[in-house]
Amino acid sequence: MGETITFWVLAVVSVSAALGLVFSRKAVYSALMLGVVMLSLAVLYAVQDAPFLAAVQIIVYTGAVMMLFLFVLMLVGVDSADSLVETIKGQRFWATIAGLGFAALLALGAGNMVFAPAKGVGAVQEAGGNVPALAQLIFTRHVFAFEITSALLITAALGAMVLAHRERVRPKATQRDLARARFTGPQPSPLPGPGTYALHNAIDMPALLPDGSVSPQSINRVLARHEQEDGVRPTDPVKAALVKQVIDKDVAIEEDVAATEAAHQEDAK
Amino acid sequence: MTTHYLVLSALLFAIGGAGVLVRRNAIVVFMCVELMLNACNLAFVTFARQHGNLDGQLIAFFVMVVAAAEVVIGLAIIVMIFRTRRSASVDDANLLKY
Amino acid sequence: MPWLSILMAVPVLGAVGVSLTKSDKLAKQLALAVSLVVLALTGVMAAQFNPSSATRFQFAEVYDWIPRFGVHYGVGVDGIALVLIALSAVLVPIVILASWHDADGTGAAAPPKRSVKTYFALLLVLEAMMIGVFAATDVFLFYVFFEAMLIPMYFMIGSYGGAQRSYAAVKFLLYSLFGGLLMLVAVIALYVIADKGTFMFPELVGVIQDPNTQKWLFLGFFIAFAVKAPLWPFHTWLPDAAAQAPAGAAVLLVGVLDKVGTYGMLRFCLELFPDAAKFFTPLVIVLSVVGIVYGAIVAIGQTDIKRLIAYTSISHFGFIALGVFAMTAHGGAGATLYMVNHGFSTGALFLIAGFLIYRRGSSQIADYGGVQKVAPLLAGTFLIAGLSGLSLPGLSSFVSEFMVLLGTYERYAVPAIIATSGVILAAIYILWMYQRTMTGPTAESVKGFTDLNIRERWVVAPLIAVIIALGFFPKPVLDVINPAVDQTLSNVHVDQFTPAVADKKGAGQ
Amino acid sequence: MQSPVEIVQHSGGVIGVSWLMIALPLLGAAILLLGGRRTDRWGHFLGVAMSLAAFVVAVVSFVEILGLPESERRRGIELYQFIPGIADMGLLIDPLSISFALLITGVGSLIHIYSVGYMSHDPDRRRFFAYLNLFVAAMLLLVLADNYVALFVGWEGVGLASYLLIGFWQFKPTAAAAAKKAFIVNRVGDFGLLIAIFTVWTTFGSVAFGDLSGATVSEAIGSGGASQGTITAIGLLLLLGACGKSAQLPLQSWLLDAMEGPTPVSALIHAATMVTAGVYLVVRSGAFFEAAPTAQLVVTIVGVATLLAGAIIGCAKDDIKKGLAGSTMSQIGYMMLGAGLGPVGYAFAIAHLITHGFFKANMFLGAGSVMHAMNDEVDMRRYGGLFSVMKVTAVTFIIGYLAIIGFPLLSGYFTKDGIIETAMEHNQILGWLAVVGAGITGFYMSRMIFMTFFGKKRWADDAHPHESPSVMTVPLVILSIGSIFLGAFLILDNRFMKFLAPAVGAPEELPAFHFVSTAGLATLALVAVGAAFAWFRYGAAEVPRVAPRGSFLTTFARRDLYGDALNETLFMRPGQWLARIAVFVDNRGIDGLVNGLAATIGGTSGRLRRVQTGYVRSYALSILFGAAVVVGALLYVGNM
Repeated sequence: MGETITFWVLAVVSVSAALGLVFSRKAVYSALMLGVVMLSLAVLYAVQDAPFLAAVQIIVYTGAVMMLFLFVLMLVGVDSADSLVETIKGQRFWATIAGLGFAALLALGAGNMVFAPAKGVGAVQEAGGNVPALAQLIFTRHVFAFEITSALLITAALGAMVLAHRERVRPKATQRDLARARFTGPQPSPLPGPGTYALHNAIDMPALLPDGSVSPQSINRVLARHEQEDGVRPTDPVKAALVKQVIDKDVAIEEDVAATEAAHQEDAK
Repeated sequence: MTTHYLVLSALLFAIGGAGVLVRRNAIVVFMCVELMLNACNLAFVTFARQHGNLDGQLIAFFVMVVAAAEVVIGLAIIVMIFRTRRSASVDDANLLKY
Repeated sequence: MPWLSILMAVPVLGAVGVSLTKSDKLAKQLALAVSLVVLALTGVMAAQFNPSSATRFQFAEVYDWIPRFGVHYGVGVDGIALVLIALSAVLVPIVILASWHDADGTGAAAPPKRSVKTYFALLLVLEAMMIGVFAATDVFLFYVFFEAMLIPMYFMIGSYGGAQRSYAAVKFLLYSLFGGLLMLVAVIALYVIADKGTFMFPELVGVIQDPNTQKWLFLGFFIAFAVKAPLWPFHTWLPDAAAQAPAGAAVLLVGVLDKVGTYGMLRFCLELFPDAAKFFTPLVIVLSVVGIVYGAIVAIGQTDIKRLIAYTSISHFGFIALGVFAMTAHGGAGATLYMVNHGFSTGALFLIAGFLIYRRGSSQIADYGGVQKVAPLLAGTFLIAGLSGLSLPGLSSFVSEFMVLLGTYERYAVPAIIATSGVILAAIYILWMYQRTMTGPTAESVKGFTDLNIRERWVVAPLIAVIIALGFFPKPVLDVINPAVDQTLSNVHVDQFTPAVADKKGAGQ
Repeated sequence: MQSPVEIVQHSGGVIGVSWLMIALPLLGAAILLLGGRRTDRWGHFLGVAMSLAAFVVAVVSFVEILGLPESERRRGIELYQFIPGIADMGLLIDPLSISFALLITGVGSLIHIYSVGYMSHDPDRRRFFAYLNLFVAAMLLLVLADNYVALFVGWEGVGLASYLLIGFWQFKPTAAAAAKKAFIVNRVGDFGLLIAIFTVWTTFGSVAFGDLSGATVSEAIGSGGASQGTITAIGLLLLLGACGKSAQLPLQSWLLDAMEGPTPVSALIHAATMVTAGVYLVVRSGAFFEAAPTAQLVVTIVGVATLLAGAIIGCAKDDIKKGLAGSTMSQIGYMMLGAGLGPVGYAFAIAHLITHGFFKANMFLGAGSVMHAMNDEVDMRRYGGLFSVMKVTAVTFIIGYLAIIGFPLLSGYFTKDGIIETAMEHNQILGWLAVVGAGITGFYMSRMIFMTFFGKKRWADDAHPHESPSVMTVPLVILSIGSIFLGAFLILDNRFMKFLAPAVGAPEELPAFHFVSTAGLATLALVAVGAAFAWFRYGAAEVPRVAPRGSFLTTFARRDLYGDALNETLFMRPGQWLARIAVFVDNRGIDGLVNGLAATIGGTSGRLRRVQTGYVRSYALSILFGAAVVVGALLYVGNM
């Protein structure tokens, strides 16, 4: 009975989370939804006499893999939301058909099967429980596959390093180079630090120049956009104008990029 | 009960599959793939219990390991592509065609 | 002594040697030396051949190759195969000598310089393949050689040919592959249906009895050979390939490679599927006769020397196929002899046309005129080769054409009569070409021509000598061919020809 | 009726080495062709020597034959196996072949000698002699062969030699075209000959003359092994071959063009020897013709038609060589007529052939001599009055002329009248037509004489005619002597008929020669009328230097009875169109089909290629569909 309740609750939760994963516009939400699904599954594993897997699921998936996902999301840019316009003709329609059909087929297949009452893994676990029993299998019958997975993991680690490694294409800048770049550049003086003349030292507070005006370079664009989306406007009209200017510039660039993108896709067709 | 688990697994798998098809953000696509793998794992675990041996659990374990490796490499590739193309959309990487 | 294996091994080793040489000149000399060694070996082997022996395939060697499927490395020759191997062995040194500058990038058309070593190595590899395909007594081995021959030829056309070489090479390859794949299917089906667990030809003769099965398998083999030969209407690859290939390669292509088609008809189509062969004989005879007349008429209309020669060959292949499917002793022997003679006479035509084109850089007939005045030897030898092509008595082709027509007439009078009209058309296409290129006032562009040099004379002389010798005294070759053809026909179970008068007498008694 | 005797295998003696007749000139040709420029200085002497040597062998063989009893005068000589099982290379020395051999080597040698002078200025004289030797060898093989296949080798060999010699001056497009035309038209005849050989082989199982006697043929008809139709077909096909070689209707068109060759060639090949090969073939195949009256009738009809056609053409030609060529056609028509008349006719035909060989060669060489003197001018309208400047040529020419028109007691008188009378006995219509032909001969030959040797000088300004050197005139004299006496020698006392009898058979009752007969008198009268008319037109009257337009009949004759036009419209033009259409069909039709198929496949795959969009999601979609199908199939199978 307990299992049934757990199942139904978690089934509803995991399916809705999976749907959320697919349908949420923002990648971060998707990631979180995936976390929910994984956690639900971990519980379902536990319910099904697989405590070890449940633990591994939480540790490896929810802990490590999800972290990686989030990390990369942050790296790639958390602020970009997917465009909802489908560019491949018929893709969405056929994807729906295929998805539904596939689900229906599998579900039908599974539903039509008549199972004897589950045997449960208790019998094979004997004394010592799930983990030693698994360990015994892993290190006896499947030891070769296990060793292979270790090799796989090492290879993957190496591969990730190689892939993510950025080759230095020009010599490392010396102090002399930096100095020259600075004095030949438009601004020899250091950039104003946030809050140099500020009343706050928070990151959302732009720096003031010695004359008291706001330095446009110090406006945090991400925060500014969030604030704007939330409807928060700086009270100072000068600062508001500056913020708007920065945001507009950003939007213009984004639109520009989107337009080029669309043009490319148009070309592709 | 087994049937229920299997149907749930099937649903999750199909949702994951549909997600792969409709989402363009590579990272989200990846997540959907992970979802499909997890759905499979659920089926494995269910069958392990049904048949009363641990092989299903074992294979689920291996799937996790492989998935972990895959995520590492996959994400590294995504990062690399993003670096060069400033985009994480799978549709942008369409040069290998015709 | 494993003669046939040695004959194949020597050119292959030679090809390796040639490709390792340092200088182009050395490569040419080595290739020539190797081909001469092969010729000498062939001569020694032929001298030991016993035409009247009871064993059909002599110098036989059989080793397991893929025991699981009963595939053997099985080689051996009867009279038919022997003369064709001899043909290849004679032609290759001549072709090598003739192709001396084909890859150099010299010549009036100023073709680009290409790898000389590769060209000569390919020639030698091709020689090994040609010997192998005629020597194979294992059907599967035959198939392997049949297809493998395409590779060196493909590169020789595709890399060393004329302006449209890649089109021609691809067309050649696709056509041949199309036929070859049909044959592969038939070979496998033959193995499965015969259920003998072997691909050895002598053990497969007469095994397939069911007429319907025979028909399908026959078609599989026949189409492959008809494309290869080429028979009308599978012929359109030949003019392109022959016109684009360098002259030497064209000689081997038309002179030897295509003979595999007619050889295969005689050896495999007839003997393995005698009933089907008889069933399809009317069809094949119609195709042959159409090919003879059609090839000749199209040849008359050509404006390009090499294409013209290629079309004459299509006409001649019609004769050969006609002789094969007449299924009379004279027809079969004539067809086999024709294969040899055609190799020499068309070879001579192509090579001399090649010399001509090398001097002027154009294969258009209209670009020549009056060559006889400035290069009488060139013109004279060209005329002799051409006359052999129109089967003038006293030159080798006549004997074979006569035998083919006679053999056909013994059984199928009307097709033979239509085919005989080919002799008129042959006179038109050869002599008209000769008239337009060699006679008349000397064209401006031809004035600077030099006559044949020493090397070219050495190329032409043996060919002309063989053509004339076989024209007056074909007996040595026919003595080798006849027993083999009789053996073949006895496996086909056809009635011997008897003259009408003797027939009546026999009936009267 | 006396039948030909059996062939006896021969060994020893000169007959045993009679193959030298063929081998020596062949060797000469080979040496001259292979030797190249090195042999330029003495090449012509070698050619003459070889021809003379062959003549000597022929004469000695002839004497040996005469020394044998009549029933053993057909000697067979085995040389070697040519095509095993079908034909051997063997020679048959019998009265028929030896007569030809004598004519060929004899007249041939004279012409060789003549050519030494005639071709002395030609840089390619050596090559000319090589070809002449080649011709002699081939022609001897033709007449000496003991079977049809070997005969065919010689038959084509003379065709080749004729081709080479007509086109000897290859740089002249007309010569090259004429050579090609001669060869191709001959090939049409060869087509018939080949099929005749095939039919003989399939019917009798042999192609050797010795196995194909009249007895064999009638026995075959009797036993049903060969139907009458088959024999007639053989006869007609042989006749087709003969028509090609002997320029008989309808394959006559090449002979006039063949006059492009050097004049000795016209004399040797296109008058004396090669063109008579058709007559030889018909006579040699007498066994078939005698068993097939229809074929015989066709032979006579062809003969008569050609003799008239040739005569008419001869009337209108201003080119002296073409006039002679028309006359050759006409005379061979007579021979063909004779050859269609059975054993009596054979003897007269061959006798006429031999005498014609002499007087026609004589006239051709005489014409050559005239041309030599007139800077190679051939138009008779530019001659006239040459009698006074070249007496030897003129006299010998006039002897030839008298012989051909059948002036009493000269050669032509005996042999031609023999044919006409035999024809008259057979068929009145044919006989009278032959008489008419003789009348026309009287006209056109007289015209030639008057225009060339008499009347006013109409020479070109730079012409300085002179008598030819003796190396050219001596052969003329010898030939003219033959033209005078040979006919009487052969015909009187039926000498030739008796000689030939072992080879071709003879009637029981030999015909006596009537010096006075209706046909003979009528012939003489008509010839006289023709000659008088010619005198009236060309001797007494002024000959214009430019040919007048002439009546319809003149144009008709000038255009060779529209033979070329007919060939052109019926065969050449349609043939060219056919070739063009065939090339088009080949390129667009067959090749187009293949290339079209390839293009269709290419196009389809080009379109299919578009499925590879590069979008990984599309691929994923298809993978999912595939997976769905697999799952569905599994479920379906599982439920079964």
